[in-house]
Amino acid sequence: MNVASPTATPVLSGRGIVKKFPGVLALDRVDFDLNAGEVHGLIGENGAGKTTLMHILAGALQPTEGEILLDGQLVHFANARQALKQRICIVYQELNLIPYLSVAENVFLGREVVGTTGLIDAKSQNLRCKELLALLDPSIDPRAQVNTLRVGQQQIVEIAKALNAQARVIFMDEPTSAISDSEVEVLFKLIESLRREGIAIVYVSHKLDELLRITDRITVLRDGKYVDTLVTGDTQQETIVRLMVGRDLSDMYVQNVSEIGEEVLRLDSLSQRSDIGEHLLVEDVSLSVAAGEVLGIFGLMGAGRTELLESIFGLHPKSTSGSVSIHGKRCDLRSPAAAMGHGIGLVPEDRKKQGLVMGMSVENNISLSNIGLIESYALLSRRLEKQHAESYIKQLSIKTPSMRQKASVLSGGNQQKVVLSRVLSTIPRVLLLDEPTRGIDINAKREIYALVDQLKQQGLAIVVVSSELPELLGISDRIMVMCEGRKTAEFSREQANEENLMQAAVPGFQAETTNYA
Amino acid sequence: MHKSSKDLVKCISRFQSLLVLVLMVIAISLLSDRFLTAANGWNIMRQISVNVCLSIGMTMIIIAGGIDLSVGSILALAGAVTAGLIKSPVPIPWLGIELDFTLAGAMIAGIAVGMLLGWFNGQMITRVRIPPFVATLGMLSIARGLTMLWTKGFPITGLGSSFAIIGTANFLGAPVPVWISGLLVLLFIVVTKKTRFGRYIYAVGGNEQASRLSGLDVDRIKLWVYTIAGGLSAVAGLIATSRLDSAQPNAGIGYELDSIAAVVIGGTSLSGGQGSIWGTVLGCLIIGVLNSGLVLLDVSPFWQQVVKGIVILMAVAIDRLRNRGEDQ
Amino acid sequence: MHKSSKDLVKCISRFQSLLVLVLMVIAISLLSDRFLTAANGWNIMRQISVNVCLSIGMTMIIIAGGIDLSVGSILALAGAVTAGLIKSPVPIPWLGIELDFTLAGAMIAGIAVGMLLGWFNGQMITRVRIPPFVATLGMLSIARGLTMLWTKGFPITGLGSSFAIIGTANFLGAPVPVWISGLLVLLFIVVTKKTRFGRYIYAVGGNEQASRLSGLDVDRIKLWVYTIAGGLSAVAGLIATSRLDSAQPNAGIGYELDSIAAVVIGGTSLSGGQGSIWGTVLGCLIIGVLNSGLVLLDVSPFWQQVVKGIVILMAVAIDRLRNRGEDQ
Amino acid sequence: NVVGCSSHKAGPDHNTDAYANEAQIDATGDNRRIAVVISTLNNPWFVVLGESARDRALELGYEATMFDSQNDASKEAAHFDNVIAADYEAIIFNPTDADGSVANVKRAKKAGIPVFCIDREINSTDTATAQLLSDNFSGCVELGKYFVEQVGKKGNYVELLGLVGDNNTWNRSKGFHSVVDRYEGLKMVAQQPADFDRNKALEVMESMLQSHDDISAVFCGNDAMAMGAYQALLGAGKAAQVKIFGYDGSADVVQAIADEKITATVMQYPKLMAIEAAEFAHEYLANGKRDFPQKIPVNVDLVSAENIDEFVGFGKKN
Ligand SMILES: Nc1ncnc2c1ncn2[C@@H]1O[C@H](COP(=O)(O)OP(=O)(O)OP(=O)(O)O)[C@@H](O)[C@H]1O
Ligand SMILES: Nc1ncnc2c1ncn2[C@@H]1O[C@H](COP(=O)(O)OP(=O)(O)OP(=O)(O)O)[C@@H](O)[C@H]1O
Ligand SMILES: O[C@@H]1[C@H](O)[C@H](O)CO[C@H]1O
Ligand SMILES: [Mg+2]
Ligand SMILES: [Mg+2]
Repeated sequence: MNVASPTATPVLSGRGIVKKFPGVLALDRVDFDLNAGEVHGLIGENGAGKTTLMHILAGALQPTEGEILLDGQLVHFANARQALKQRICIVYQELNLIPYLSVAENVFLGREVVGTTGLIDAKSQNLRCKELLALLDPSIDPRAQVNTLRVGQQQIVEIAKALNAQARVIFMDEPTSAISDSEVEVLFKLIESLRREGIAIVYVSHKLDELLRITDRITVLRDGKYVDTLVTGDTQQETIVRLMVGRDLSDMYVQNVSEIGEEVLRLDSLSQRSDIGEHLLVEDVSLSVAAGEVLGIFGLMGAGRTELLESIFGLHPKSTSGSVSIHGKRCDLRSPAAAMGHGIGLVPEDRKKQGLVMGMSVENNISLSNIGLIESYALLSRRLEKQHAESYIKQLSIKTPSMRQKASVLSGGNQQKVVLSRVLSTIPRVLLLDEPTRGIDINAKREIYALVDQLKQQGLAIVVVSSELPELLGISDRIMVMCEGRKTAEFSREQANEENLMQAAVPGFQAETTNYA
Repeated sequence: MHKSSKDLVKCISRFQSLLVLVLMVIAISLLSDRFLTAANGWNIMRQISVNVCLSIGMTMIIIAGGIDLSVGSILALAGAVTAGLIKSPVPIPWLGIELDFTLAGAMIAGIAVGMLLGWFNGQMITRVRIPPFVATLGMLSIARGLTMLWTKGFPITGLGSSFAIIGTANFLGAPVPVWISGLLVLLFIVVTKKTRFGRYIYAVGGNEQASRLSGLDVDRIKLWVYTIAGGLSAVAGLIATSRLDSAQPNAGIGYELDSIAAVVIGGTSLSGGQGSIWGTVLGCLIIGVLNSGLVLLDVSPFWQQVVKGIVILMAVAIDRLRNRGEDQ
Repeated sequence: MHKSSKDLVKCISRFQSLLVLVLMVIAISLLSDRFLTAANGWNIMRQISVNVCLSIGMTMIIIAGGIDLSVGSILALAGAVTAGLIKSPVPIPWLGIELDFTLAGAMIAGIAVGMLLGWFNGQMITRVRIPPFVATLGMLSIARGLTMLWTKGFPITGLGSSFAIIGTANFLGAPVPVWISGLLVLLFIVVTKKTRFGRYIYAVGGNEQASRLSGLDVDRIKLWVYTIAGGLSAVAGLIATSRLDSAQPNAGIGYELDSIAAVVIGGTSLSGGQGSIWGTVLGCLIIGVLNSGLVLLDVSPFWQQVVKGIVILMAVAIDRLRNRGEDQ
Repeated sequence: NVVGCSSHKAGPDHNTDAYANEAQIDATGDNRRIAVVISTLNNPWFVVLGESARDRALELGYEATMFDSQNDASKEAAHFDNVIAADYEAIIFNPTDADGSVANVKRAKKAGIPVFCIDREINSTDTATAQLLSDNFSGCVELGKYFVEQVGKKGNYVELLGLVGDNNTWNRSKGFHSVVDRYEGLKMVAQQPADFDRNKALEVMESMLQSHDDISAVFCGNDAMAMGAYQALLGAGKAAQVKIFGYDGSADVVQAIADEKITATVMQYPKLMAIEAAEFAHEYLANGKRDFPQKIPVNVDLVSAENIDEFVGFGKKN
């Protein structure tokens, strides 16, 4: 790794950056230096202020105090446009594409190729876009409408957009949270070549291994404060974690052996048709989960895991076939309400869109799924609702200024706990968790793992979908692998390892192992 | 400290419409000594009672993330149906009988028609997935046409003194329409704030998908909201008809905009998930006081329209400027 | 295979409104032999020209994620201003002069007034952050009041034969209003589909936040869209005024709903980011053919309203049923 | 003028309670107010009507306010409530609807406020203090005769009706048909409402011309619609063949008759009607007059090329 010389002027730096949101001090006098040709990691717990810092340095937000220097010169960005003019780009954490425009139209948005007539030259845009995508993912058609692409592909389009802007500073906010491992490899290669061209890159991720692999330096933020900047080469994973959390962490995964009870959930050749095409998103999946057991489901992006959980939860009654049984009794799951009635709970993949009513208070969210608990004489009782919310806030140690606070102001990890509370309040016998730790920090992850273990002890049957292998290996009793909608393998905790799981997840594997599943 | 300042902002925001209202009342009272009298107070409240009924339903629909352009047409049809049934029995030729409605029967039938049309709106929106704006725009036209067909374009008048009670009588010192709208307001404040159904309305408007995944039957909730709103429009239609002792085929034209204005002035956001009936009542009062004040102050009818537009803009502008920080 | 089947769906969807239109034309022609004549064709096109002008602007506003309820009032004010300036010079007392407008000057002034009001809409929406529905609702009332004030409630009539050309003359065999609206359609198809500005309108409506972060000046784009739409409403006002040889103070009442209906029937989504002017033209034609057909078939005016409502619902329902899978 | 006081108390037609009476005595002081409630100001006819009434009341020393009901009986009801609450002494009233407005007038009567209806009638013979109405029926009988004279005893024609809920609409139509229907050769091929509105008339007429290209005349329930019909005929190149008949005597139709664009109209005298209503109110309030005839027909005149020189908009040249 070529560590940039400390004497050179940084391309971009922030001095004493303060950002206040109503009621939150998101950044507290943070200094940050970015050198040309370096990949600079930025890490910190949820809500540490990483995204906010990037937004300020890229003009998308204005700091409350502090100054920004570009090539040592004081600058002021009133909006993202002005930063873009200085070729400072962000690949945003929340996807920021125009759904109904084509890939090329998105990539060229704001910098359209205009012919002599003053009209947009779509042909040459498509051509140039194709060239750009050839580096990243040649399977993406420049003319395809963006909302027809998979999330991972959309992420790639965002990256292509930054490249097309000929940025000299690129901020990447958790760019790998939605893309597959092979796409990650492509991205890393790309980052490497960008660095060689002298482009400065800020890379935000919760994935420590990634940071250690590709960054030159790593800056740690905690609670909106600057903690330290480390040179990656000499740094241990534990050091970073300690700096982030402010103390040493005990074991990541708690796993007590629990009594495996009798079968609770059983699927018999469950399939789900796509609404659009005729193909199957889930094909002939059978499985069984027992009380006190955690079944992990692994697969690459788009393997059909989310669809599987959603089918079980009664979200696609018209396109689902096969059967779901609880305690050996076949259930007709026409709707989430029916599924909940049979003791199934789902913590969905996207907590902002599917998990929470963001504009509602924490307490209202917690009681939403089982509102009968807080009714007395057909009216909602403030007192019962408060008690109900308090018990979960305590049990899951949810950090919120007040239970009447809107859910939207909580950090990702705490939002996830609110979703969990809502689902747990229905007293499920089967708990389906879809990427329960996506985008949340290491400490919150630990707490969630501990909770999963605790629930397992209580005799719940738990299904966890995750794209993170270490996580799955850490918490599952059994792991099933899916690929292209089919179940391709199943391993006991002892058999499972990263290699055989990955093998089973890659298309082409199932031919040899159909007997296995 | 941080917290208490936030609470203050919240508190002001809750009472902001009230503030606007009080300021208006003070200003007009200073300019006209005929304004601040008990008689005029009842008068204003009686005048807004129709809009209050419409706007209770509109508020719930908007909180649930929808909109309803058909309230005025439903008002007209329900009024006409009730009036028609009061006046003359309905022959059912193939059974060889005539249905002769009692007063109560006619009124229930009118409300039922309102609910039916609201239900139809709901079906279009939840089943066929037509956006609420369009579905209720279609209904605006259909219900108006049905009113015309039912009345053949002529008002139905002479509905009798019992029916006139609803719109014109007093009870315990207050006009009956004020009782009706007031009780409905109380009822639906409780419904929206204290019942499961009310909570669900907020949830559905706040995040439909999350509500579905939380086990709510989103479509059924919406269907009920539109159905209830249809019923409330019908009640408004009964009041309007009774006050005039006549069901006018062109009653309620343009009322949807008045109603939406009241809801919005009352602080309910058109994007759903937020708002309150109480705010809407203040919105209706602001509009009512303005109308009455402009007349008492002898403002020319032409200027009145200009002033009304400006007040709508200002009422919402204050709200937006105050919230500016939050949503950017 | 996947792709080609998708393309097919897309293709049908593009031509679906056209299909509806063709079916309607065939059906009406079978029922009335007076329908499918050149004269009636021009007649329908002349009748829809006002709505086409309004709806071009409305389409762009809706694509950009907004809505405009004030088009009808702006139409009236612009028409009245032009008519007033044609008829009599404007005295400027403190300068001791009179401004006497030429015909062209009066027309430019009318269009400028329309653009000014549109610009004001845009300012309210982008600066004060009043939701478009409310901002333009306020303007609906304000502009109507201004029209009343300007005309003192009287139509301004007798505008001369040169001005009558716009609304009533023929040029190369086609009525002038058809030329005007047709050329505007072509112009704005190019603007929306082929220029940066047009692209940005789609972007802003598709995802405002993303557009802002991509460096677009979202507020300026919206401001322009509303300003242009104001100008187009004014053009519609000139045509309407010229056709009647009279600026009516109550012109354009309720036109906002006709215009929105045309846009929606033409396949533009009210949630923004999608749609086309071409679709809107088809929407206008569908409404125009329907109106004309219902009269030719001698359908009672009461039934006409019912049928119109049903057609709005059906046109959009087909669209929704087809798309059902996509948005759930 | 203080004489009025005593006669108020003696007034036969009010079983007045003390409260209302007191208010009236009060109001005969220097703060005497008359309300002018007009169905809509969207048509110059009504603006002339309302302004004439208001101006005359002002001349007679009253405070006068004009209210616009925007063609909505409920808005009208609200105006009545305000007027009653604000202790106006008299109402000059142009109703939105013959039936729908009755209840409003009843409320005013109950509050002891006299109501004088102008131009449009309410369907009640004992509620308003007096109703001053153009003699629509006989005006249209005259018009019908002239129609037959001009069009001949054979031919097709169409009719544009006003607002279907308005008595004037039907009185005019009936008067017209009472004459024209006697000639079997004259066939009405279409009859559509255009709401007394110029733009609506333009559109309806354009559509009618598509299905009926062989008409020789059009009868319109008012002049705004006649002008709209004229524009439609002009657009279709038929303005010269088709004879247009209107009703009102508005300025532009008077001009159009002089220019031979329109064949005839019936002059009603809105100014006279309004002024007389204001004077009635004054008689009532100041001089204690109570015995007004319930319906007072206001004379109307046929206006055609033959006598056009005598007329200006809404009245006679003087
Ligand atoms: N628009 C906003 N309004 C109010 N508070 C905000 C806003 N944006 C961020 N915050 C708060 O500022 C703090 C920093 O948030 P930020 O998104 O920068 O954290 P982060 O480090 O990127 O977290 P994550 O790892 O979850 O992405 C958090 O407490 C967050 O709740
Ligand atoms: N809205 C959509 N439009 C088109 N295709 C979709 C959509 N949602 C999912 N798919 C496709 O359905 C298949 C299964 O997706 P699903 O989300 O179940 O996979 P997954 O294994 O959960 O992956 P992820 O990690 O992305 O959640 C994939 O091919 C995906 O591309
Ligand atoms: O008498 C008047 C006029 O004819 C007017 O043009 C329309 O309304 C009627 O009541
Ligand atoms: Mg972040
Ligand atoms: Mg998934």
